[in-house]
Amino acid sequence: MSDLLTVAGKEFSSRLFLGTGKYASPEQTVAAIEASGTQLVTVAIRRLDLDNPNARTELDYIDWSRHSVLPNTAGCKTVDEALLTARLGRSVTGSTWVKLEVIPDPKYLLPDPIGTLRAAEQLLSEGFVVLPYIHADPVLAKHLEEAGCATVMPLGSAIGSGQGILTLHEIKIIIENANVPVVVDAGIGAPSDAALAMEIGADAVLINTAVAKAQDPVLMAGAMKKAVEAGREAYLAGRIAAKPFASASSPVEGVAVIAKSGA
Amino acid sequence: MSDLLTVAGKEFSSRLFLGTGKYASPEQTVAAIEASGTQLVTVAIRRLDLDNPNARTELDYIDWSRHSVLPNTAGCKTVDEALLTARLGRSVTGSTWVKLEVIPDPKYLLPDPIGTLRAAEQLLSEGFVVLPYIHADPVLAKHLEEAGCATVMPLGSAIGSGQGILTLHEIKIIIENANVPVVVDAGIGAPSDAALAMEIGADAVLINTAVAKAQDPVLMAGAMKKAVEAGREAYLAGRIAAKPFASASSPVEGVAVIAKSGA
Amino acid sequence: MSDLLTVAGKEFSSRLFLGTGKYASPEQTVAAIEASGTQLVTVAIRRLDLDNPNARTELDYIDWSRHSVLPNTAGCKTVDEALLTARLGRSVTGSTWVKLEVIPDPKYLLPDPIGTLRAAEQLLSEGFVVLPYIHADPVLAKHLEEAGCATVMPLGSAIGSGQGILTLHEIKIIIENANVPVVVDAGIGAPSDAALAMEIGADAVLINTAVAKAQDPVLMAGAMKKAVEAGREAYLAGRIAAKPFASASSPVEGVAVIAKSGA
Amino acid sequence: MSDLLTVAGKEFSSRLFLGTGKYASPEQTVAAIEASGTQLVTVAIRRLDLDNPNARTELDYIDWSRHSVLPNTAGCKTVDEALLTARLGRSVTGSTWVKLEVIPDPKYLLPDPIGTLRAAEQLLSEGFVVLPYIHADPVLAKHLEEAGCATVMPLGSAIGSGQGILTLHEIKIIIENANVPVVVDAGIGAPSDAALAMEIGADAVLINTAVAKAQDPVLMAGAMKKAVEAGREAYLAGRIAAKPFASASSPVEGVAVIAKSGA
Amino acid sequence: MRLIVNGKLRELDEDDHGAIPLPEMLKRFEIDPRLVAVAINGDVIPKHDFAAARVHEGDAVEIVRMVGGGA
Amino acid sequence: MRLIVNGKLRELDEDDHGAIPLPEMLKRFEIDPRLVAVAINGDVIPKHDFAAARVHEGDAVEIVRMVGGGA
Amino acid sequence: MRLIVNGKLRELDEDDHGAIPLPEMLKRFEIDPRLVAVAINGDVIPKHDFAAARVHEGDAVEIVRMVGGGA
Amino acid sequence: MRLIVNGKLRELDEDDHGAIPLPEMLKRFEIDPRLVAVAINGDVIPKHDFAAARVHEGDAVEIVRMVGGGA
Repeated sequence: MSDLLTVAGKEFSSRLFLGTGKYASPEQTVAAIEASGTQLVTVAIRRLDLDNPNARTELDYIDWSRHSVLPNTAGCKTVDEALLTARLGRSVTGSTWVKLEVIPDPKYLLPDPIGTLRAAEQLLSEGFVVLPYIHADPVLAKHLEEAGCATVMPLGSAIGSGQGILTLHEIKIIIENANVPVVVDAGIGAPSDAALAMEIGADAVLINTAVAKAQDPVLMAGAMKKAVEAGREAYLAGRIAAKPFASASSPVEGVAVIAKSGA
Repeated sequence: MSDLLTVAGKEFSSRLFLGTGKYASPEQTVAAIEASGTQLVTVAIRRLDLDNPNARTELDYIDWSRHSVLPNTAGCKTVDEALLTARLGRSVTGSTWVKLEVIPDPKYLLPDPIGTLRAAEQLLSEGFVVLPYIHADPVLAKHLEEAGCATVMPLGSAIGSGQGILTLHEIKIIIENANVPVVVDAGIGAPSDAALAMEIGADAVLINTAVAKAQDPVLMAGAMKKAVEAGREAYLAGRIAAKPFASASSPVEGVAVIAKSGA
Repeated sequence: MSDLLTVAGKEFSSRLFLGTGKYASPEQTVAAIEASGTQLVTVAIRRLDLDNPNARTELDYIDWSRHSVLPNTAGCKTVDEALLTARLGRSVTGSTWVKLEVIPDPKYLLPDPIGTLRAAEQLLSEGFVVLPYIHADPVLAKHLEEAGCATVMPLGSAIGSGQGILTLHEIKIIIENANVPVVVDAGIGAPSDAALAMEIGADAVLINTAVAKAQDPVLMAGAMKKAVEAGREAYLAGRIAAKPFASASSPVEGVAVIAKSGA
Repeated sequence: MSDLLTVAGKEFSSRLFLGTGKYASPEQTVAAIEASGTQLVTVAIRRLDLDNPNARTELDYIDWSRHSVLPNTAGCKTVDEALLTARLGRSVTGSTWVKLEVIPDPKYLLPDPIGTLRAAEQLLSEGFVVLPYIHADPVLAKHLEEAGCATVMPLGSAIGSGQGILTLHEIKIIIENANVPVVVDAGIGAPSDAALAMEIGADAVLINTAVAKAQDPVLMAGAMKKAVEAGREAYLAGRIAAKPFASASSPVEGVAVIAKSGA
Repeated sequence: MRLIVNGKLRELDEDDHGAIPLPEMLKRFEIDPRLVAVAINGDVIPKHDFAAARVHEGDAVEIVRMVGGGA
Repeated sequence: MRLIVNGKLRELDEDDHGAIPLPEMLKRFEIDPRLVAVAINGDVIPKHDFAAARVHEGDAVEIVRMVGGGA
Repeated sequence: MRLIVNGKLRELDEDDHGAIPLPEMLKRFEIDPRLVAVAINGDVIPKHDFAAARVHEGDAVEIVRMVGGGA
Repeated sequence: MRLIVNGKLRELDEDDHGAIPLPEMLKRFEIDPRLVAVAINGDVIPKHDFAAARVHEGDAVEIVRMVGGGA
């Protein structure tokens, strides 16, 4: 079945975007990426350690011919920080794509709707392909779509919290109204969360912590791959509606009855 | 990875049990069974139509060399009806296994805890391998296990309702206490439900309506297969714990800052 | 508004039944009972301390002319223990009412459906008014009603856990089918839980830990009183149905518009 | 117990704000307001019918000496419409308070975070006391607080939908961070929803449809009054924490046991 | 001979012993014995006893097969 | 004089200065000034300025009152 | 006389019939009969039978009262 | 010459024009230009402008690379 996701003209057969943070080792990072089947991996942009400028990182182990890179602005608390990091990310990765994050709050890492829209408008004017990380606010999502963002990336719950899709209702509304791909980002803790996001019509999910911090990240990466595919296929297959009552799955008539001889 | 489920000494590599009711055609039934990868299919026992005794049914199309059969007592409202149907099922299928259902209530199809235990005890004394369908009552589950049942099959929600795992909390307790396989039966509506059941440690799930009545049953069967595998692998891989707060997946230190020339 | 609850011929204007365990002092117990407005309080039956046979307990402080007593069989793991404790309770309290609990499991304190029905049948034959504590199993509830129990008392969640009404769906079915009062027992943690139970049509709720272990038990007792009344009144008042979409509560037409002079 | 809510220097003993739309008659409106005990009622601003300029409305029946008025900008899709309606509302009511709504979307009536902040900043500069209706976005709430709004009014679910507090998690975060009163607005369908909002620490709730469209609005108004008080008192009383396990509320030791004569 | 088969009255010619062997009865209904199970007056007849089993006047006979079903 | 009042075209006799005092206009519509707010061409007229305010040919006038509403 | 009272061995002087009336036993334990229920060897003694009841060597006696409890 | 590089004060010998070509600066830090991005005083230097870019006394220089990260 050909069922490709298109973001800003680029086609993806995998609907699982994977973060590259928090793994125990570079080998584990690479193995998890392989097991996940992802075609788009996010990376952060950070200062080089001048005392150890040639230290290799997990990213040096990735086969970049098979995975597109999505630099993010994680850690940026203000619009200006996000703009600088986005521009540096474009320069170092050679990609015009950016996962835009403007996150003033350190405890829940919730994004700033005002700052995110402002930064998105500026970056779009500079030719970036902007994938903004947002609260699951349908009106904000529409503003960002109308500004020209390539996707909207509403959160399911707090980054790295693994609480799942607490914003299910709002995300359904975002999907109903969106004319760009909707990527559920943040909060996914288990395959059932990823499958649920896809079942309601999300175009993709972005996962990092749930894979990287699982006891067996590589096995979990494969599980997430299957779950995303299962959820997408269920969306295409058309699930049954939930009903308040039961409905027998065996014939109601024709059960054998006990009868004694009439003789 | 070798991860076999053993029920009454029989090994299964697939943890998805599939019902055979409600499909649109025999061809669809067979195709869905194939796509699901199931190794155990449930069947009902019903009176032969004497006016058309040789009519073929969907079951005549199944390759019984590759799928074990699990006759059920669906439709039986009393202990005596269930005993008769179980015995007839053993005779016609040649299998001593029985999915025991004693269901007095037609609206929600909820099982009778008292009648189910009584019928189970009788059938066990007759050498049956009993897999009882029960409400998610941990104490009842323990009674049935102690009586000698091969599994317990608690419901997630009403049969065919597609409401998902409304009894999540109780099923977790059943799994925590059980020394026999726990099979979540009834209520699964989508792959996310099946994955969730497996993630919390269920040994298998039984699905019928969610596949048979999907708009595309064969595609949904494949989705359920992936979801069950994803949920099982996540259980083995050890999911992250849900946390009330966020946890950054990019390094917190080293974000570039804006500074103008000090000159 | 006259809206009386009748249990076994006895009328109650308060639909809040209160337990008397776990308070910090007798004074607190009495004050909480007063604040709650309850007319039925549960008590446990325990061995007298022979070394201190005349020690007063909280119960000596209660004005028994204004509160009916409901002895329970808490702590009984078997049918025989429950029968003995019920009979002792009848002897010491002079009441034929008994809150029947047969609870083999110490961790979750979940009741035994089989043992509870058997004990209920015996106690009913001895003239007891039986109020059985049960898992929220609609078929079991019907068995107990048909056996002659005065009420059924399904659990919302584990005793003392304060998890609220996890069994909402099953309790709705019990209420739909019941011909005796349905009392939601166990699990209520906050007034919203109590109100919810009453809103779906429960006839009363039984609370102990959520009041006794609150930081201010007397204030919480009053809060529970209001919540039970609020939930009951809402049930009688007929709540609005939940809708997936919005519905403006201000007129849609007639908003003032900005228009500049046409001159 | 003196437990006053202070908004912009005005004290309220009632924490239930009531809308005045959708009632069947002026008499019902007034009776519901009385039953609710509210001290702050919202009104909409609409064009006068020039063909019937002196028609009385429900509002002519309200005793304005006992209820403060809160004009809203309901129906305004843009910042400019909201500004005009706010100014007209101030002129006609004589109150500088405004319930600010900027709602571009007619289907879910979800507020515009960008437009709401812009309108709030303008109205604050004109001396208004601004109570903005917002999505449950903690960062947006903080922006509005910092701009000088008197409260933030996050939605529980869509206006008039009666779905309850779907945004519970986000509202908890808003409350945790807020230095102004948090009023849960929209979505409350039943007393249990109102109680829950207060239990988690909301300072007040605003209700309209759940009362006005109940089968008996006056009875429901009284139920909501009790529920809001119950929730507030529970918040002050300190509810028990939810625990995954049970905790007996009767003594564990001292159950009578059966023993036959040792003679 | 009158039988109640699957809840319906059926008339069959009996043999001289006032009975009909089960295989004979199944044959008359054109039923493949391998595909069905049979209960006579509530007692299930094991397959290996089909040959020896007989139905008599007034017997209540249940003849079942397996069909698609889940729960 | 033609005005747009609450979105509808209205014809009113003007005074000799080609204008109408706001109180006069409200009087002609039989409107109690205490119960309404007025905006002329998008500008809200404070109550204390009603007496001095005038409407002119082509003005867009909004006259509102409060009605029942919640959100 | 040795009794098991509430699970503990107790020694009491018996009367000349090798038994003790229940009221006497309660009196020796300084127990107010109105506040307790009593079972002897698993059988609950109705209050109105207290006067006639007797305990004997080796009897297992349960003496209970009501205490605070919910579930 | 003193520079602030990634937030830390650094001393480098300047050339005779009181500046240092960016490639030269990177070379002194043993940094592979292909793996980093550079901003001088908040302005990101495009890769193709590295050759022409120079740092001067007091400049604030940010040198970054990509690292593992998700959100």
